Order: sequence, then structure tokens, then C-alpha cells
Amino acid sequence: MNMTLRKRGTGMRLTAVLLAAVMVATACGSDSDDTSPSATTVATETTAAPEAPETTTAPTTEAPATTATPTTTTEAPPVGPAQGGDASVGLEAEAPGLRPWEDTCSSPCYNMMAAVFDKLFEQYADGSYGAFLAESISANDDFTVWTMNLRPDVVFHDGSELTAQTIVDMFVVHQTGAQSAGVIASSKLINVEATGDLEVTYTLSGTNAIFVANLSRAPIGMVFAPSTGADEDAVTAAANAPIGTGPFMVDSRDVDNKTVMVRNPNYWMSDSFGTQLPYLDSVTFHPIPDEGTRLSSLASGTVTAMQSLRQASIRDARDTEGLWLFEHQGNNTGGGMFNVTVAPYDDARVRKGLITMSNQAATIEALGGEGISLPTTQLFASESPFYSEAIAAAYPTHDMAAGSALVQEYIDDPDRSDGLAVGEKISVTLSCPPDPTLIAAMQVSQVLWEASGLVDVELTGFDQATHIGMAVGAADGTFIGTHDIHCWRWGSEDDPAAGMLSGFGDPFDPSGAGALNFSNWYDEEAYGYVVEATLTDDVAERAALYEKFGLIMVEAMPIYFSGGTATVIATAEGLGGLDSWEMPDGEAGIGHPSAEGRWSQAYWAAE
Amino acid sequence: MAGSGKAHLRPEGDALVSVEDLVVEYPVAGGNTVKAVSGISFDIKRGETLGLVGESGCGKSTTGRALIQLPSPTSGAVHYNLVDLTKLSAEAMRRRRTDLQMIFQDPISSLNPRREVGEIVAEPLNVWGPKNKAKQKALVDEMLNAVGIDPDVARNKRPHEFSGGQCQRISIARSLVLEPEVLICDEPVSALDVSVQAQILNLLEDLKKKYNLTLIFIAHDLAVVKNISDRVAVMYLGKICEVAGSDELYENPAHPYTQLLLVSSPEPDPTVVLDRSDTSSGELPSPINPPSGCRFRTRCPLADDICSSQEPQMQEVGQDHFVACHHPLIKVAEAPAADPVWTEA
Amino acid sequence: MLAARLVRLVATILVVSFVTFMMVNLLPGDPINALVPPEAQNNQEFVEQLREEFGLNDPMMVRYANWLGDAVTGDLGKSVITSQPVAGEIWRRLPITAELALVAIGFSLFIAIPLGTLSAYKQGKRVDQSISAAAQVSLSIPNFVLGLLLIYVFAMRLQWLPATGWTRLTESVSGNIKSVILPALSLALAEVAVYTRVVRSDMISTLQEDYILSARAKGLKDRFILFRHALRPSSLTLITVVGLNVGALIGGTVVIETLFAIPGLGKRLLDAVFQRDFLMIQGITVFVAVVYVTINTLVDIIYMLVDPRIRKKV
Amino acid sequence: MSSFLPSWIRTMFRVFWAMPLVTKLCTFWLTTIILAAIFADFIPKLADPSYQGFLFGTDVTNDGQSLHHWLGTDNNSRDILSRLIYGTRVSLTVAVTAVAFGTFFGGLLGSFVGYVRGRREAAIMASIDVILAFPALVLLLTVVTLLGKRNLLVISLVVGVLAIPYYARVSRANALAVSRREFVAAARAIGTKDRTILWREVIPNVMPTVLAFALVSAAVTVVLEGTLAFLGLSVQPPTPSWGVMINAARADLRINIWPVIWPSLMLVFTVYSLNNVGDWFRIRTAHKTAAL
Amino acid sequence: MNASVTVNSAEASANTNGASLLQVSDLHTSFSVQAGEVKAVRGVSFSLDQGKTLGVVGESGSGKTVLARSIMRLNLGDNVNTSGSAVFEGKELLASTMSEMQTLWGNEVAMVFQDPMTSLNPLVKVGRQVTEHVRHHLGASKAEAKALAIDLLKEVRIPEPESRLNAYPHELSGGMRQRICIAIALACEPTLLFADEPTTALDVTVQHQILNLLNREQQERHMAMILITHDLGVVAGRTDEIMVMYAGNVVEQAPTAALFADMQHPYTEALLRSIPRTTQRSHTRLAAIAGRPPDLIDPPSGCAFSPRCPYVQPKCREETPPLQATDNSGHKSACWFPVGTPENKEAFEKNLAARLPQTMSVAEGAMVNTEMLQEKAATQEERN
Repeated sequence: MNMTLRKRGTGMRLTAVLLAAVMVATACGSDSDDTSPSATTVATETTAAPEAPETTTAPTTEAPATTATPTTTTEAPPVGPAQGGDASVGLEAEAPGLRPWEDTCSSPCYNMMAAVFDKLFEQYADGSYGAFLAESISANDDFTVWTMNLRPDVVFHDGSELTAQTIVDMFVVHQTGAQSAGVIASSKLINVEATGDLEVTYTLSGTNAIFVANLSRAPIGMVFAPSTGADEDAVTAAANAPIGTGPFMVDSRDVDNKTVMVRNPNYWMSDSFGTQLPYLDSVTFHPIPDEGTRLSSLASGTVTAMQSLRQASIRDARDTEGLWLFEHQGNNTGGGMFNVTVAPYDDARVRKGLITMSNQAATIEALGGEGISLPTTQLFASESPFYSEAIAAAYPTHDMAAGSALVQEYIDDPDRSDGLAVGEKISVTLSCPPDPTLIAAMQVSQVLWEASGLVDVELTGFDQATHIGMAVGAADGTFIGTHDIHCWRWGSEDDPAAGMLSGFGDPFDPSGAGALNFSNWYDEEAYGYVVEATLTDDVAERAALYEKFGLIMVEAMPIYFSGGTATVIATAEGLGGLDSWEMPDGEAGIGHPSAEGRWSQAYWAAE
Repeated sequence: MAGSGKAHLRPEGDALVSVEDLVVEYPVAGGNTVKAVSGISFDIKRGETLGLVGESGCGKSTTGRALIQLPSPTSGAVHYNLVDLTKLSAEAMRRRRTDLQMIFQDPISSLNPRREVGEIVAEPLNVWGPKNKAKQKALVDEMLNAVGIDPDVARNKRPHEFSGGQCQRISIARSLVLEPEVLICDEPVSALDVSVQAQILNLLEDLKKKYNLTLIFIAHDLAVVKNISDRVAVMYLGKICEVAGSDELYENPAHPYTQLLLVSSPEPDPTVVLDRSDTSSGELPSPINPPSGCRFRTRCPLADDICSSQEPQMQEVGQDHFVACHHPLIKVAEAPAADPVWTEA
Repeated sequence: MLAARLVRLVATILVVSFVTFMMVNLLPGDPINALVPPEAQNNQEFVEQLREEFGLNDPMMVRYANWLGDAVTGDLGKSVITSQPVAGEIWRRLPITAELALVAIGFSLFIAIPLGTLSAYKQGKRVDQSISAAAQVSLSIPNFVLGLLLIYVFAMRLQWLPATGWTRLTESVSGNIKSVILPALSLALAEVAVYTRVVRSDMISTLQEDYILSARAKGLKDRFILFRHALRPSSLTLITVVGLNVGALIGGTVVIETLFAIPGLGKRLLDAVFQRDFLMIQGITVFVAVVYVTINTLVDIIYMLVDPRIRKKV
Repeated sequence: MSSFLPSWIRTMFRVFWAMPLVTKLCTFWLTTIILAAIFADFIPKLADPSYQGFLFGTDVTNDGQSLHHWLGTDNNSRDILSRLIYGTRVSLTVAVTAVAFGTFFGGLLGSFVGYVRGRREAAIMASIDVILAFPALVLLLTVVTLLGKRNLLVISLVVGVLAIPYYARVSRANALAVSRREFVAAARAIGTKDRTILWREVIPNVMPTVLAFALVSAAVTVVLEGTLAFLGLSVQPPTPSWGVMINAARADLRINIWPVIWPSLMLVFTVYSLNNVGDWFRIRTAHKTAAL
Repeated sequence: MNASVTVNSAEASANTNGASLLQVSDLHTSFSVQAGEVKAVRGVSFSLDQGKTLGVVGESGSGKTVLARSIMRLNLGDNVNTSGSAVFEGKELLASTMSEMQTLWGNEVAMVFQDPMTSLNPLVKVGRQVTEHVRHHLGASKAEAKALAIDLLKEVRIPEPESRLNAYPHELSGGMRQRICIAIALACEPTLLFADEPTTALDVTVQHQILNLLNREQQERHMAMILITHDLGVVAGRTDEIMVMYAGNVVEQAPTAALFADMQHPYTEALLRSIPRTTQRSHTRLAAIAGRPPDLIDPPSGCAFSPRCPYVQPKCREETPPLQATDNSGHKSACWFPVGTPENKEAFEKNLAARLPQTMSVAEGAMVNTEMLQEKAATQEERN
């Protein structure tokens, strides 16, 4: 993980408190066990986590060269941050609703949900899973029955208590939830039972070694008050007045304008110094979709923090006086996909040729992110336990001649799939969501491809919803989409299993296993490795399986990468703690991937 | 009056145009109906000039337009050459238009500002006449000459380059190029200066002779109407009050309204003794809700009960002199002979 | 008359609602795609259930009839995306857009009427030429460019006003005023130009009327003539233009609300279209149509109040 | 000079000399950009609007003005000047198409109903009310999304269709006034067919006013294209339009303001010129009509 | 509102000694337009005594309305140039400031306009229109003004004056409106009233009533009135003196009876002869005036009427005849060959012999269209 605290102009005025907090965060990353101050935390019994630290230790500071990570060591002061202060956060989009099981949510929305709800499990800085609202979990041998214990004495905002029955009640709601139903299906969950006051037993229909990952995702991992599911009206109301156990309670919500949250005085968690969380009295979220005005709002003091997933905004934020920047670039990577059922993309030579002609460095520059984000070659960043050097080596690098040769080969092929005469140029269509930086990046590909003299390129723009509508295949396999080449954002810090199952399954499978396989590329052998990876919790084993899959895919090239996605949370000077939040056991949490801030442990540094 | 009746109509066959019980009404905002013309009858002999005179709002222009079905009257008949124009189909009426032509009050507005004079005058020919350009040009030139416009000078000019009088000449040329039988002149001189007015009146007289026209001359100026007409019908609020030969009417007005008009008409002669009586009640009632009985009774010094209850009918008060009044200013002649003798007007 | 107007109003709204319904249904992309997470889209049963729940499986005419039946009772359905009632969403956002539009109109009239009057009074003079030139320049600046400029100057440089967001009147009056100024100005400037021109040209023709001459011949002061005699007859076109501009203004608020992150109706409509939130599109569109038709009916009434000649006819 | 030049050119010169200085300049500006739009293809290859020098190591992104690139380069290191010139083509095509659409359909429709009146008028004006009551944005988004393509033709057509009601209203009001003139009654009196009257008497008299309106509405259209671009709904990049250029350069506003400034200036100059010339034309038409 | 004014101060001071209420000397007014200078009034002088009525007669374009507005300083626009002198009650109007004029307007000098439909503000109630200047000039209270308004409306014979005050102009008929306009003009008891074609827009019966009303008020109030009209019939019985204007000049001026009894100027004569009368037999051939009114931007040299005059002689085309008295009765005319003189007769014979079109038309009763002939002659000249 690549966590960076950037300060500009005022870095020297950082207080000791802040320095200490940063220390904790970095230290935890490398050595999780020693510094754990929490005696109350029971180590999780899940087997997914333990080995992870070994493979991913010491997040190499591959951050842009100017990063000045303060490294003054072990002068942790006796007290942590103090309570008090307010924050207002500019988000790049409004949440459609604040119901984890129901509402479509992306990173700006998770900023809000995470403030209201606690998840059963959270990720450590290294990406492994640790208990959060749960205390522990264990599975049987074939990973079909999981027994979880909940943290005692946790109360919801409305005063009701968290019990095993709460989780059972939640399952009723989950089964009809637009978001949760999918997770239930892919996690093979079929039954939830209260086997004690605080003990819950999950029954699965088949082996799922990474079930904890599912419980750490918002749709079924976030815990909401049982009263929510009482009737339809309550469910509807919960969209804007959610009730969780989280650090903040929704005070008022004016959709598209602001959502005001105030401190939950009964929050169960305290920091390692014993200060009850959260530090802030209130946090207000403002959706400000326009990148420029969001940064202007921060610069002019209209808000005290903002998040962004655009390199250009990071660049501009770095140039703005008086801001603290919390940057992150994890497994998120930009890229795209070919619809391999449509000529000429059905020929691997064309796909590989086009990718070889592409230039990641230039694309990153066009996105405004020179020196901000890095080229990528696969779904995983180099720090990920699943990262493969072999795939990285196999992924084509920018080479006009080699790329042209591949396309030329196709063009000269008398059996070329697009039915055109030998020697005629191929025509391709590339589409991205209509965002200025993505459009700039598209045009780089276009010029490079056309520079070969072998390709005619048409650019179009579709927002994500339209694209999904065009690309989603009918379950009976009669329809495989009308799309051509489309921009996509790949990867996340979550466990890769779920996404890969539906994303690379057989699109023609009547059961709909590969409905989300928008590229329509299916390789039986490769997919076999993906399925196999859900049967074990051994990370190395899984990494090896994903590598095998990846090596097949890098030959077929149904998808491509255009560079990592850098993200940032920028704050007004003095508002910190976003990268240093802790798990209940005192170890460092995963930070803020995709600019999802955990506002429970953000604080104003004392003057 | 102003009343109804057809006593003044002449035997069928004598008249080139005869109008019977013409009614024109049109709706206005608020669900009301303007009763512009309420059952009038009159006739015109071939070669005759009929003057329609009355104050604004009396329905004289509406009557003129109703004659050529622009728009068609609400009810009543308009016979032209024994054909009832109101019964013709739109297309058949359109074909008839060549025989009945009209000239309008505002000479400038009645010419399309964006077209050249040559085109304007040739337009009727484009619709009906020879399509041959040379023939058209010859006809247009002849007609422009006849109205006193030099075709060589005027042909390629646009209306705004001409004075009002000249525009009226052009518009007369246009209306005559199809050699109509009847020319309806709707206030053709009221927008012109007095010095030009005389030119146009003279021109109309000349053209009438030259082309053997039958004229219907609509105007509010009594002197102008008298000058050009053989027979004059006085209108008031959608009705005809009095019909007579023009000299007879002006010498012996039988209807109080006619007399009022004559008295009010300014004479350029300081020796004429003016009626200085202060009549302030003299205002035209609304055509939406006209008075009962005789429509003039609200302003008539002679009005009594019968005037409000009964509508006066046309009766003969002198030779070819008819009036619709309960109290005509000249004695009613003996009951008209069964077979009246008509004099050439 | 009133009945006829009402019939026409209802007919217009019906047609608008039907056309919207049709168009929204023609849009490529299924709202379900936006609603269901990728992982769940292969769960046919689940998708079907959702389709059924939102009535997406009925024929279009049936769906329209159902919608219309509910709409008459004030129920405009639920957003497919947020499952919030559409009517509630509209009512919640209406005050914001309405305030924005009203303040923008107010701003522009407040500036345009005196300016247009002055310009007409000094027709051909340097003052008139300057005002006309300024009006043309301000008409030439797109409102989003102006908005960016205003944010830069007043929010970033001077820090007098907030760059984004909205404070409701019920929360804080001063906050509300602060948050309305910049967006309303961005909307108003072009309107100022249009209205100034309208007032000027109407005023010029009014000043040529005989009754202005006769008012002067009565010895009245110029200022009195301008404001007590000339202004009212010169405002008739203005009233019509303002009424017609309400439609354009709602279009304009889409951009301005997006730029200034204001939770108004325009922004919601834009989002709804992008999200295929068809009941939301439907609801807002019909609502906007109702507002538009109502305002133009109001304009007619104001017309009547201003011009007694029309009052008589109706 | 007069003898060997065709009369319409002489008329144009005469009209041009009669303009006030500012209007002359505006006309000059409009002529220049129209020529630029027509001959955009002939600008030197070096200034290819889609040439991204940085890909081939010759140029820098977001560069300021230089001898090579008079107005600098944008975020894709393309020459701003040549993109402006190409953008002229888009903005003017949208404006011209919309104006042509509006003038033709709206003008004819309005003239027609203004002349025939009656039920047809009521029906057509009612449907125009419906279009006006309909949020234009919804129509635009729907059509653009429905067609899937955002090329010049689609954008121009949509904007054109949206313009029709306004033209129809303007031309109807004028046709009403023209139809009341006596030359129309005179034409009917000579038995001219309604269609002929419409084409020969009414429309020629309505059109000058509609054309004056068209110039001003062209200005509105140019701004509208910019607004659409701001919402990401105008022509598809890499085709440059001024609005698209402003929108694309907005992301890099803080490091290079010129790619925003130049197209904004083009927009402002052009809109100003269209308004100015339109006003002049309108006043001139009004004077002429009043004189008649 | 900002016409340029040049005051002929020498004459102005000379004339202040006269006892006349209004003394106008050598008044010129022109309008600058693109095509040139429109010379609307070209040197008009006259005087008017208290309680007298002066009729100003002329066709459109003769300058009669401009003359009235120039005296009142009511011409609008930047393009108006007025010079000469107009002394009212010893005060030089052309040298007065606008605010001085504003105190005179409506107060001392009032005006009734041609069209009562347009000269009342359609959006303002009648009551306010009648009283606003009363309150302004006389400082009357609202109630006083209202009482005065009711009196005035009674005076001008408007029935139910109280309720009419609340009416809008469109609710009244044309005659009523003109009565209101007269009431407005009379409200401050002016000493001079301009009536600019006050009845042209009205029907003949109403015209008669309005003229009677104006006459009566003028006599009762001993007010001076200038009645402007194109209709000789209107002024015939109702004025003390008549001034005939043609192309910005006064061509003949005389006491009313004298004018009609002995027309001296060919234009006056032609004008009268071209008007049809109810006393003439039907189909009486009218003596139309040949040609059309002159172009005021480039008026003909010499006598402006010369191109249309049947008696025209070379002298007429070269020298402008002065307006001069022919006898002691105050009858003045501007003609080298006044009608009724032997010189006139001789000129006519000469022209007849030369077959001058306008002369022929008079002689032959206008069988030939003179306008056409003239136009042809003009084109001929142009070609040469």
C-alpha cells in the first residue's frame, strides 16, 4: 500500500501529535503485532489474514519522488489527538442513499456510510482482514459453515443493542436488497442463524474460503439497526436517516447539498490512548461534482476537505497553498476492454497490436497525472500479495513497430474476421465516460493507433450506466452486447475472488455465471483457476492460481491497462488522521483506498 | 332607421348585382357577437355607381367585402348576374373573382412592399390571364398608362418609391387588368390629400366610362360620395336608412340621420350658417348590442315609443327615394304604384 | 375563458407527460442496470423480481396509465435509483430552484428596467451606446464561463462568498443570501442584457406615442412621464419575455446548479437522465411543464392587470 | 468599379458602407471566421488540430505561446490556433443548421398559421406550447443518448429542432400583422390561391424579420453549444468546438489558463458580432417596414 | 427633446413691443435625416391676439403641425433645428429652457392632438390624466383636482363625469376621448390653445360636435386658438383668420371671410376647387391639382407651387414671392401673379397657348392625366 502524507508549505508546523500518529501508521504497516496496545481485542481466527503480512510487508515508498515521509521515530507522546472540531468534506458525488444493502455506492458514498455504519470486518493496512464489529470468526474444514462472535455492549444510534438476532434480521433484509442480494449469491450464503446471544452461524451452499472478505464489504458487512427492516416505509426512510452503530449519527440530510453528521456519544471504540472516538464533533458531507469547483471550495474555505480520483486534481491540489494531501494508489487501475465477439476485436492480434501501440506514460500525462500515478500491467499493484512479476514481464510495452506488425498481420490475413479486403484499414470504436481527463486520455490512444496508418478510430462517450446497458449480456447467450472498446476501472483492495468469478465467467452460460463478463472473453482453463482460488485460503496458493489465469489472459488480451488510478483526500491545514486510523486491536487500518476517508479517527491537530 | 325592407329593390334582371338580407356577424372575445351588418338589401344596375355612405362602424366596408365573399356573409344572398355568390363553392367563387374587383383604403398597404410594380399589376394575370410574358407586359403597360402611370418608369420600382396617389393608381390598375365588370371601391380616397383625392375621383370616373364599369363606392365623406355616385345608400349601424339618387338625397334628406350627416358635414364656405346646437349625446351605440327597433333612435331628436318597439321598413317617399323611418322628414308619397316607373339614374 | 385555459393547461401537461414517458422508455439502457450491482445482474430471478416491483414488465401504455392514475393523486412514484418518492424530492428541491430563479429574475429586472429606461431616454447618446454595448457583451458571456469567473474572484480570491453549496432559508437567512448571490448573478447577467434591450426598444416606441407627447404638452416632468406614463406600456413585451424565459431559466439552472453544487431541480433532472431514473425524469419534466404553463397563464393575468384593454376582452 | 461588378456584390458593398464602425468590424469578424471555417482544411499540416506533438517527442503539453504555436498548445499538446479554426467550423455549423432549421420549419410554420388562422393555428400553436413547456434538456439528452452518437449532425439537428418553436412564434406574430395588410386582401380579391398568397405575399414580408431574429438566435445557439459541451453533451472529441475546448481545458485550468481563454474569447467575439449585426439588421428592417 | 434652437434675437426684441399674445417671426424648422435636411417650416411669421382664432390650413407635409410643435418646442429628437423667434406674452419661447417650457406647457399653452385614440395613455385612468398636471402646475390637492376634473368633464359635456374619471380611455368612444383631451387642455385655463387636426380622426357628426365645443370654450374663456387642419371646410365658419401653408411657407393669409371671397394664391384657389361639395351636382368634374407636393429636402426653386401652378411663369421658378399685403384688409399672399389680377389672366393665356399640362388640365377639366405627363417630362429632362 502506498500511503503518503504530503504537506506543502506548512509541513514544519506539524505538531508532535500528528507526527506520532503518522509514525504509528507506518510502523503498524511493517510490524503489526508488537505495537498493538489493545488488550481487549481477540485475535481473529480467520486464516485469511496471518500470512498476508509476510508477503506484503514494508510498503515500499514508491510514491512520487518528492514525498517527504517524516521518519523521526518512537517519540510517541503520551496522549493522542483531542476531541473537538468540525469537518466539512467535498465529495465528488452524492450517495443515492445510505443503505449499504440497497443503494449503489462508490467511494464518495462510502465516506458517509463508513461514518454511520461499522463493518463486521475491516482490512488491515496490509490488506488482510481483521475483526471490527465482530470479535472473531472461525470456519469448518471445508469452509461451508462459519461461526462468528459479535462485540458485546454495542448500541445503535437509536439505543437498541447489537445481538446475534440483529444479524439474522439483517439477513431478511439482505435477501431483497439490490446490493446485498448479489453478494449473498456470489458468497454462496444460504442461511444465518443466531446460535447464542452474540454468536451467529452462517451456512453456505458450497466452499467459500474467503467468506470473511464478503463480510467486510458494505452490502452485508455493514450492520444496521433491526428497526430499519420493520416495514417498507422504514426501509425507505433509512436511505436518508440510516441507523448504525458507527461513530457519527446523521443529524440532517439534504440530498445533493449536505449531510450533517454529529458525534455518536455512545460509540464503542476508543483510540489507543483511551480517548473515545470519534475526535470530531461533526462532519458534514457536500457533494460537489465539478472537480474544479470542489478544489476551489476547499481553497476558499467553503469546505475543509475534499476527495478526488482524478490525477489532475491531485496535481492542482499539490500546487495549492495551505493544504494537506493524503494520496493513495492501490490496486485501482484505469484501462479498458475489448468486446471479443465483435470483429476485428475477436482477433487477438488486433487486441494485442492496439495495446502494444498504446503508451501508458503518455496517457498518464494526458490525464494530468505525470509523476502522480504509475503504469500498471495487471489487476494488482506491485505491493499486492497477488502481484505477478511474470505477468508484468509478459504485458506488452509501448512499441509502435511491434504493434503495427501485429495489426498488419491481421490486415494481410485473407481470412480476416471483419470481412474486409486484404490491406484495408481496420475500424475501431473507443468509448469512455464523458470526463475531460478520460477524453484527453482517449485521444492519446486514438492518435497513436491512427499514426500506424492501419487503424481508423472513432471515439464516443457513454456514461457508465449506458455502457452497462449496452454491454450486459442476456443470460441465454443470445445477446452479447453492442459495445466495442470501452474504458473501465479495474481492481480494488478487496479480495479479488468475487469480482473475477463474475467478470471472467462464460458469458454464454445460461446460468448467468459470466453475465458481467463484458469483454465476453472466456477461457475454460483460465476460468478453472479462478474457481479453484475460492476453495483455499492459502494466499500463496491463490496467488499462483491468479498468476496462471493472468498469464493466459495476457496472451489473449481481452482487457488492457492505461495506468494506475491515484486518489487523494485533501484537507485544510491541520485536519489529519485520515491515513492513520486503527483497528480495535490498535493496529493500522487500511487507510483510505479510493479516497474513502474514515472520518471517525480524523482530527484537528492542536495548534 | 334604420330599418329593413326591400321596397327599394328594383325588378330582378335590371340589377347586375343585388344583395338581399345580407347579414354579417363575427364573434369577438368574451363570447359576444359583433352585428356588423344586419339584413341589408340593395341592388346595382349595370353601369351604375352606388355610393355607400355612413360613419365608421356602420358596416359599409364589411358589406363591400361580403359582396366578394371576403369573408362570406353570415346569411343573405349576393346575386351577381343572377348567380348567388354565397352558394358557390370556394373554387367557383375564386373563379368569379375576375368579375368583381376591389380597391382598398390604404393605397400603400394594399401593395406588397417587396414586389415590383410590374409584378404587382401582372399578378392577376399570373392567376387567370395569359401566362405569356410578352402579352402580360403589353396588358400591364396598357393598364398602367390608363391609370396615368408611365410603365417604363414604374415597372421595376417598388411601391415605396411612389406617393399615395400613385399607389392608388397602381392598385386600380391591378384591379382592372382582368377587366372586371364590378369594381368595389372601399374608401379609395380617404387616405389621400385633398389635391390628390380629386385626381383619383376623376380617374375613376374616366375609367368607369372607358371600361364600362359598375362601381360600388364606399366612403364616409358625403361630398365625395355625392360627386361620384348615381345612387346613394346611407348606412347606420349595420342597416340602410335611406336610398335615393344622389342629387335627390342631398337636396331632400328624408331620414333624420341623413340630415344630421349633412348638417355636420363641413362646407368650405364661411357664409353657410353653422348649426351650433350642442348635441353631446351623439355617439354610436355598440354593434355588439344594438338598440331595439330603429337603431338610430338613441340619437334621433324625433324618436318616440314606436321607434324603440318597431323596426321601420323601407318606404318610398319620392321618386326612387326610399327611407326606413317612422318619422321621415318628407311626407310619405302615396302608396307606391304596383308597377313603379324607374328612371335612369 | 378560464375553463378553456384550464383545458389547454391540462392537455399540455398530458401531452408532455406522455411524450416524456415515451422518450424515457426509448432510452437505451435499463434502469435495472443502474440499480443492480454487477454481481447481482446474473441473478435472473432477483432481477425479474425487481423488474416486477418497479412495474417494468408491463406494456408501456399500461405503465403510463398506472402512472397517470397515481399522479392525479399526487403520487409521482418512487425513484428507481434512490427509491425515494419523486413528489417529495420535487417539493424538497423546489424552494431552491425557485429561489434561484426568482432572485435571478429579480436581479435582472432590478438592473434592466432602470437601465433600459435610461437607455431609451438617452437614445443615441453616449450613455445609450455604452449601455447597449455592455448589454451585448454580457449577452456574449456563457453563464458557465461567468460562473467560473465569479467563483474565482469572489470565492477564491476575495473569499467573500461560498464557492459551492446551499444554505436553506430556514437554516440561516444570511447564509442563504450568501449562497444565492453568485449562482443567481451567473444566471442573471445574460437576462439583464435581454431585458434591458426589451425595455429599451419598447420604451423607445412608447416614447414616440402621441400620449407621451401630450403628457409633455401638459408640462409634466420627464422623470414623471418616464416612470408613470411610459413604463407600464413599455413593460408588456418584458412580461411576455420573462414568462417565456422561465423555461430557459430552468435549463440554465441545470448548468449553474451543477457548477455551484446546488441541490436544485435542474441538477436532479440531469442526474436522473444520466441514471435512467425514469420516474424521476417523468416527475420533474411534468412538474416543470406545469410550472411553465402556470407561469405563462400568470403572465397573461399580469398582462390583464397591466393593460386594461386586454382585461376587457377576457 | 460599379460597372463590371454584379449588382448584388455592389449592394453588399453599399450595405457594408452604411454600417456603423463597430458593426463593420463585427461583420468583418464574422466574415473572417466563416472563411476560416470553410478553409480550415487548408491550414498547414504542422498545425494539424489533432497532432499531439508530445507523443512523438516534438512538443510540450500545456505550453504557452511560441513562434511555432502562436496561441500555445493544450493538454494533448495540440496547437490551439488550429483547433480554434476547426472549432469555428463546428460552432458555425451548429449555428447555421439551427438557424436554417428554425428559419425554414419555424418560419414556414409560423407564417402558415399566422396566415390561415383558425383551427390549424390553434392546433399548431398548442403543440408549440407543448414543446416550449418541455424541458429542452430532456429532449436533448434523450435524443443524444438515443442516437448514441454525438456527431455534428445530431447536435445540429437537435439544437435546430429546439429552435423551431421560437421561430414559429416570431414568424406567426409577423404573419398575423402582414396578413392584416390590404395587399393580402387584394391578392385574395383577385382570386389568388392561398398557397400562392402564402409564398408570394406573406412569407417574403415575414422573412426579413425572421432573418433578423435568426442572427440573434445564432448567437444564442453558439452559446448553447458551449453549454452542451460543458455538460459533456456536445460533439465528440477529438473534433474541436469552442465549447468542447473550454470544457476539456477546464481540468488543467490551474496550470494553463490559455486553452480556456482563447476559445472563450472566440465565443464572446462571435456572439457579440452576431448580436451586433443582428441588431443592426433588425433595426434596418424595422425602419424599412415602418417606412412602407 | 433636445432640438437645437437658434433665436433671431434682433427680431425677437423688436417684436416684444407688440401687444400680440403670440408673435412668430421668420420661423424655420428642419430635420436632419440621412438623405439630407428636411425643410419642414421655411420662414413663417404671424401674430395672434388674445381671444382670436387662427386657422392653419395645408395638406400633409405643408409644415402646419411642425410649425405648431416648433412654437411649443415639442419637436422630439436630436435632428431638429429651429431658428427664428416665437414670443409668447413677451417671452421668447425659443430661448427658454426646458424647465421654463414645462411650466408653460399645459399651464399657459395647451394642445389638443389629432387622434384621441392615441393621445390618451391607454393604461392610465382618465381621472389621473385630467388632473395630474393640474396638481403639478397649480399645486392642487387630490380632492381639489378631482372636483376640478368633474367640473371640466361637465363643461365638455361628458355625462356621468364622476364615473368616467375611473374609466380607462378604451372604455370611451372617440368623441368622448377627444372631449377628455379638450378637458385636459383646458384644465389650467391656458391663454393659448393649439388644436392640431382635432377632428380628423373622428366621424363627421362627432367632428361637428367637437368643433362646436372648441369654439364655445374658446369664446367663453377668451382664449387664443390655433386650429390646424387640412380641411378648408373645418376652418371656414370657425376662425377669425386663416393661414394657408404650402411646402413650409405661408402662401396666403387673410381674415376668413376675405379669404373665401377673394382667393389670391393659385394654390388656395386650386385647393378649394378640387374639393367636392355636397352643394355641387353629382358627377361635377373636379379641378384636380396637377402633380404632387414637393420634396422638402430639395424644394423647387422660386415659388414652391410653381411646378403645379397653372399660371406659372419663368419668374415664379426663379424668385420666391414674398408674403405681402395686397390691400389694407390684412389680406396677404405670396404670388407674383395673384388670382384675379390681369397679370394672372395673361399668364394663364400664355400657358394655355404653350399647352402646359397643368394649365390644360384646368382648362379641359383634367381629361389628360397631368401627373403622367409631368413624370414623363421629368424623366426626359433627366435623360438630357
